Amino acid sequence: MTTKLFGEPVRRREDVRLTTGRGRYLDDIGHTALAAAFVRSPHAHARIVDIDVEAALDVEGLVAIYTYEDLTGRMAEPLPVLIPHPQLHAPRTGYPLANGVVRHVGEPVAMVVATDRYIAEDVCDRIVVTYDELPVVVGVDAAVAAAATVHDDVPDNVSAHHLQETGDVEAALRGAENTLSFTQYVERSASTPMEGKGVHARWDADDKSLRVYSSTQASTSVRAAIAAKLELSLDRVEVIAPDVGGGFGVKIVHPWPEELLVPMAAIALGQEVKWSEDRREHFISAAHERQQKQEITVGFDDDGRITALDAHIWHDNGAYTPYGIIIPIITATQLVGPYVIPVYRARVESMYTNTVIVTPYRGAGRPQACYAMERTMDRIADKLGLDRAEVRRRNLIQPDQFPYDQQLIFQDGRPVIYDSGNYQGLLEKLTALVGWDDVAGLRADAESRGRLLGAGMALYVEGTGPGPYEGGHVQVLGSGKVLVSTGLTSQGQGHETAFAQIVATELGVPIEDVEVTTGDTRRFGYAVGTFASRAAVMSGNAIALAARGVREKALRIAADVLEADATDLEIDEGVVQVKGTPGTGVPLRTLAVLSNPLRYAFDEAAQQATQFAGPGDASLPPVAVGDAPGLEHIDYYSPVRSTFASGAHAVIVEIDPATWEIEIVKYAVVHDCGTMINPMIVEGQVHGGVAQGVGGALYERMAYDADGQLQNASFMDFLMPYASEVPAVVIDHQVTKSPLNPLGIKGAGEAGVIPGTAAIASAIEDATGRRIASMPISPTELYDLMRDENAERTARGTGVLT
Amino acid sequence: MKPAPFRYADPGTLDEALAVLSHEGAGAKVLAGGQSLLPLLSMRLAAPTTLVDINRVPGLDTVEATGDGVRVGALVRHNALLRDVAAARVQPLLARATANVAHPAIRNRGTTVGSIAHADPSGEMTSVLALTDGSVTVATPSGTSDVGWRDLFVGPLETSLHGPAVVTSAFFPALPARSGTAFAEVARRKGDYAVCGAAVVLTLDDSRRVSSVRAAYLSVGLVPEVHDLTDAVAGKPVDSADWAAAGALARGLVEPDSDLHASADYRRHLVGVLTERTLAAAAAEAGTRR
Amino acid sequence: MNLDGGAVLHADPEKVWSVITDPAVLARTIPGCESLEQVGDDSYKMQVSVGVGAIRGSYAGEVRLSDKEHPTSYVMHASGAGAPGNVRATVTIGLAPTGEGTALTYSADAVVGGPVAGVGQRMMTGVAKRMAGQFFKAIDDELTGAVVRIAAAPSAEVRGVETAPAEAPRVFAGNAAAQPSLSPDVQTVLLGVGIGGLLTALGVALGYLLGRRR
Amino acid sequence: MSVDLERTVSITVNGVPREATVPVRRLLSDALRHDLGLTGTHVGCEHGVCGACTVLVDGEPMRSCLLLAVQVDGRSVTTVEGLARDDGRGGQLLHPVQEAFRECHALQCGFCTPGFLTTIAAGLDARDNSVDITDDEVDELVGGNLCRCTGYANIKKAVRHAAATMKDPR
Repeated sequence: MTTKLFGEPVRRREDVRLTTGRGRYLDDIGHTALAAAFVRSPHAHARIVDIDVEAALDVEGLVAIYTYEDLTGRMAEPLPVLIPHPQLHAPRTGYPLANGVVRHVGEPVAMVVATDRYIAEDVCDRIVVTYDELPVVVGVDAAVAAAATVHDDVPDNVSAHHLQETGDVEAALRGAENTLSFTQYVERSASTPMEGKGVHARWDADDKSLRVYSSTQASTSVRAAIAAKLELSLDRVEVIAPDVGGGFGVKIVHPWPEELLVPMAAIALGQEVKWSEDRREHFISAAHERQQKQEITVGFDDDGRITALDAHIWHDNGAYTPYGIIIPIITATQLVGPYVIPVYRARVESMYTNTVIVTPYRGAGRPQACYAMERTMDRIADKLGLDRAEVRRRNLIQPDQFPYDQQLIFQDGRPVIYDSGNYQGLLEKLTALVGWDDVAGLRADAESRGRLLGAGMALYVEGTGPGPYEGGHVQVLGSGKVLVSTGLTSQGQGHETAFAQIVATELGVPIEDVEVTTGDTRRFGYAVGTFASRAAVMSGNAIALAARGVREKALRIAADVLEADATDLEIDEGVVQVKGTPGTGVPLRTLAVLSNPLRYAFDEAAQQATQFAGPGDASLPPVAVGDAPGLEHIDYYSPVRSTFASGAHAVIVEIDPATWEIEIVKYAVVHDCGTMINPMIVEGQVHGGVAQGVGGALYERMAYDADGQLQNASFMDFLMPYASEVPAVVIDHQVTKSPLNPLGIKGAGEAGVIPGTAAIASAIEDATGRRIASMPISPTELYDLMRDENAERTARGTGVLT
Repeated sequence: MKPAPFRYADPGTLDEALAVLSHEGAGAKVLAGGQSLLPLLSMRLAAPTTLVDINRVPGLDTVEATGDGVRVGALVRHNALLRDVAAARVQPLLARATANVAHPAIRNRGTTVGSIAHADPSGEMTSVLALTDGSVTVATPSGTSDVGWRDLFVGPLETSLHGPAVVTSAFFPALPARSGTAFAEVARRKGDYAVCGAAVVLTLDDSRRVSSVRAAYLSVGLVPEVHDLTDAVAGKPVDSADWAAAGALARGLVEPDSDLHASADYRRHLVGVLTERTLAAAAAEAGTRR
Repeated sequence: MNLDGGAVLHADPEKVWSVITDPAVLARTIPGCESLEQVGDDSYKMQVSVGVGAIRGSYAGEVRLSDKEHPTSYVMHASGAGAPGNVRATVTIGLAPTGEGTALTYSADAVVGGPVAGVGQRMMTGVAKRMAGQFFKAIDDELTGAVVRIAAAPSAEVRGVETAPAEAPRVFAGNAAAQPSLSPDVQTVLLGVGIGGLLTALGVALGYLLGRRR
Repeated sequence: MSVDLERTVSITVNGVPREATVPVRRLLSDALRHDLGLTGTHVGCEHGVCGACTVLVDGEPMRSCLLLAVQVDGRSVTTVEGLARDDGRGGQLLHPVQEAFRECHALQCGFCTPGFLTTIAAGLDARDNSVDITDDEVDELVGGNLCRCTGYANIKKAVRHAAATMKDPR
């Protein structure tokens, strides 16, 4: 039993319950609750002519049916635009239930509440909705063409023109020794957590209070949204995120319509109501991400050094913009990566389409940004006949250039200033780890086996831990138990373990005594949420500060008791003692009792404490001015700006030139997230991210047809990888501490997914000699590409065909 | 995603099952493994009025392997057939194809005969039944009869069976002497239904020359397709036959459709590739079988 | 989804005309037709019960005709909705005399929505073509007298219809034939192509995609 | 021959005889979770692809979302809650694969975990653990379930770890 656990691969405390079936996920709550189900639009764009519920009314077990007509007050208003931005000139959001028009397949039209989900679905089947279909817009190209519009009052389908620029890019391009331009596409994927969304609401009519459980990434914000929309006082609403079966971004959006409608029904009906999203609902009504069209023009000298970069991007934001233009901003600001770009301009047109809304999915615009920048590097190398690693090396920001100001404005409204990093180190470790210099030999060996082999790499810089803040509360109880809470939520990242490691180390207590709670507004009311790789950076540091506050107070009280100077004291194994004299000290639990002048001898701790209780100074109040009873402390961490993690991936693929199946034979990752709280957990995050990167590059896509119908709305045709499709990953770490926060940490949650599409596209291009300009790519697409006489070939393009 | 209401019966005998099917009429559906039917019910794409669960009917769960071939009962799970050594000896294609059916947990419940009665041209076992020139035994209130595969498969998920009927077994003729087989498919993910698949039977004459080549393909048509490719390699010595020629012949015989996962051209191309590869494997085996 | 095809009917256009305007013929040849009624000028309502095996749905269909170039071509706007999904199709039909008889061509642009769209759409073209083919074969057999007056198929028996010839397993001849308000018009042929073919395609495609692992 | 809309079923769940009256359309996954209160079995897709709902029916892994509750009347079902065994001292002895998942960080959100645990436990219990487990065996044991968090690497590691501990139980 040690208390020095920071940085150790401590086994996860969550796993005890999660491996024995004792987790508590949303649908595990409230077996007696009524069940909600939704009638959702089968059309991508239509006017609702009539909703006929007649045939549904005699279904036994039906409790209530709600349509837009039943919404009152603020519930009848459009859903909020969470993150307004001056460049989001035409924000549009939907309603909790469709108000006259549906703009994507799956948009909720009616909510049914019944005694169980089976019956609720029976009722949905009997509700007849008559639609008058309208022209449909699918894909950025159709959106730009604007032959049809998603919103009548947005004739060009553009919700925002986002611009970031650091100088006169056109002049710089005119003056460049070399330039090249290209266009490429990325398709849609989605977070697709194994647990869908879900909401359970219980109204206490006597107490006039509402308790809501939601499978969310932002319980405090859901709480505020419910209070506002249902016009309740904030103190009457509590929201709890129970165990959450994965989020990856889709559960950060709030309020989802169901998060308002289910509590509304619970209040109206005076009964518990629960909605558990099923898989079909998740495909057609939860958020997607990634589709962009990118036009890149780059200027570079004869050595391959970039002199100017101009990126014009069209971003598909789906039918509504509740989450603003966060993804366009991130793509525009993260595109420059680890490189020196003397003059840069990014223009992102955020386009409306008649598809599910687009909000952050792990990586949030970064995979697309990395794809743009890294494929640019590949093309420069191809044009100049240089090694792709060498071209990158020549453009890297040098270690002595930090802090490095990219002169861009990040998602948090703060400047993009890289706080620290060692990109040379990354690249050196990566080329060694993957064996970059041995690729030629591997290629020859593969060709002798009748297979094509290629290698690719991609580097990234990831802004993590954006503010504005997170808070932490640490309290020592008379029992010796240490309660820790923070407002942001957990979806499997291991916060209970990582935060306990921080407190055990900071406070010098056994980790077994530490109990961590996240995402429960009853315990901590102020929080932002879990997204943008920010939990460890934000709550980790806040909790560390809170623990230090408790430590300081414990030492102060102990100093009195032990009649010693606080600076001579230490905490070891939960006991405060004079440095180097074990056995002479006072347990923290005793100090916890002493910290409260009101001390009934309810328990042993209190009885023990009395022996330490001095007479006190009768001339002073029992609780000193500025002090407070209890051995606890609340603190907040609020950074001036984000901290920038970095990494580099390399991949080697083998391709069967007969079936054009693509196999990843090696995947190497070098990762730098500053100080690691728990390397085991960090590696787990990398493994998971890489799997999603591979999925997004080779298997997953949301296949909408021109009519706005999602053609693969099931796990049969949306090809989330099984173990058989995910390669082994070799990982090396580099630790460049962040100077911005007390713990020196940077975010690690999203990194693994970012370079996958870029690196894999590069490797396939290297193996086939055909330009890969649209991702993801499947064997049939690769076959068609190889067959296409007009397909662009790379300089070393062999055009091998069998 | 919860099933619409239906009625349920689990008869204890075949006669009872047929009686219930007759009584319940056209809306009644036989439930065996249910690994295809249950998703259909939960997605509410199918809404039979009655499910007649034959899992309690005795005598339908045996695999009989004789010199003539392998008879597989209606309740034999994929995994049971996969593990049946005697069956694999008589007709090696059975295990080779079954190994490609979904994943183990599905194979523990799904049945071979059920997948055949389901008449899915992407199903491994429908193609094996076709390639081996097999048949099914069908019980109806008016008696029992055998139906050959050509008469059985009418279209995708469509058989010639109508009214109250239970497929009680499927019969796969034995692999002839001096013959070899192979099965291969290309799927997007391991365990997915194939983008394209091929099963072949190749037979040699006494002088180890190719005397017959037949192939069946998955996911290239609306019903299982069997093509005779003998002409491409007839009389050629097994060691020097040009399997690519057979692949080329096969490419010209199929008319696949495009879908989300493969273009028609790619499928046709794969027909050639898989034909060539499976024939090479089958030839190696044929060379070793007396 | 686009669906193009055609059929050669072995009779001159006049003969074709007379046969395909015979309600009894249409009743037995439109796949799954249960009822067909004229609800206005060039507009019809139709009930079809289609599908395969367990995957059978009853669909309510509507049809409107436009751009009539009597008797050589016109455009049908068909729509249908049932539990598995809904379909809307625009079908352009052409009739032309040939050496063999009459060449009928159709070109359909269909939008399929609802649950089926997410799991069945990619299969529908092939299946719909097949259903249309069945329909025209049935028509052509009528024209050439090839219809063998066999006993009704069980599926028809279930509906207590003994008189119906059954070309395909799911031609519920009696049901449609029993309908009094059939419009004696060539246009109803298109219902067979549009509603019958496309809606049947829905049902078939569903099972095809979902029916993989049993 | 009775044709019913509702039935009372008797199922031995994790060794305990249980009884429930359910509509015949009730999926086994829902019956376990909502009628019998065993929420360790999770529902991830309800069309048989993800495997989160996998339970053991008479010892064999099956998708509980692809079975009706009435179909397991009289059968024995093991869920993730039933993988641990009594240690004889009033405590619980976890199945080696449960221990291995913790040791190897083979889970993150934990939602898919029960399906992996039941499938792998059955597979390891059925094999001769005196011989080393092969990569093919590992791939087969983990190959039929979806996980969105871990990338599977540590799940495979856990299978090898569990097989090793079962080889020589200290």
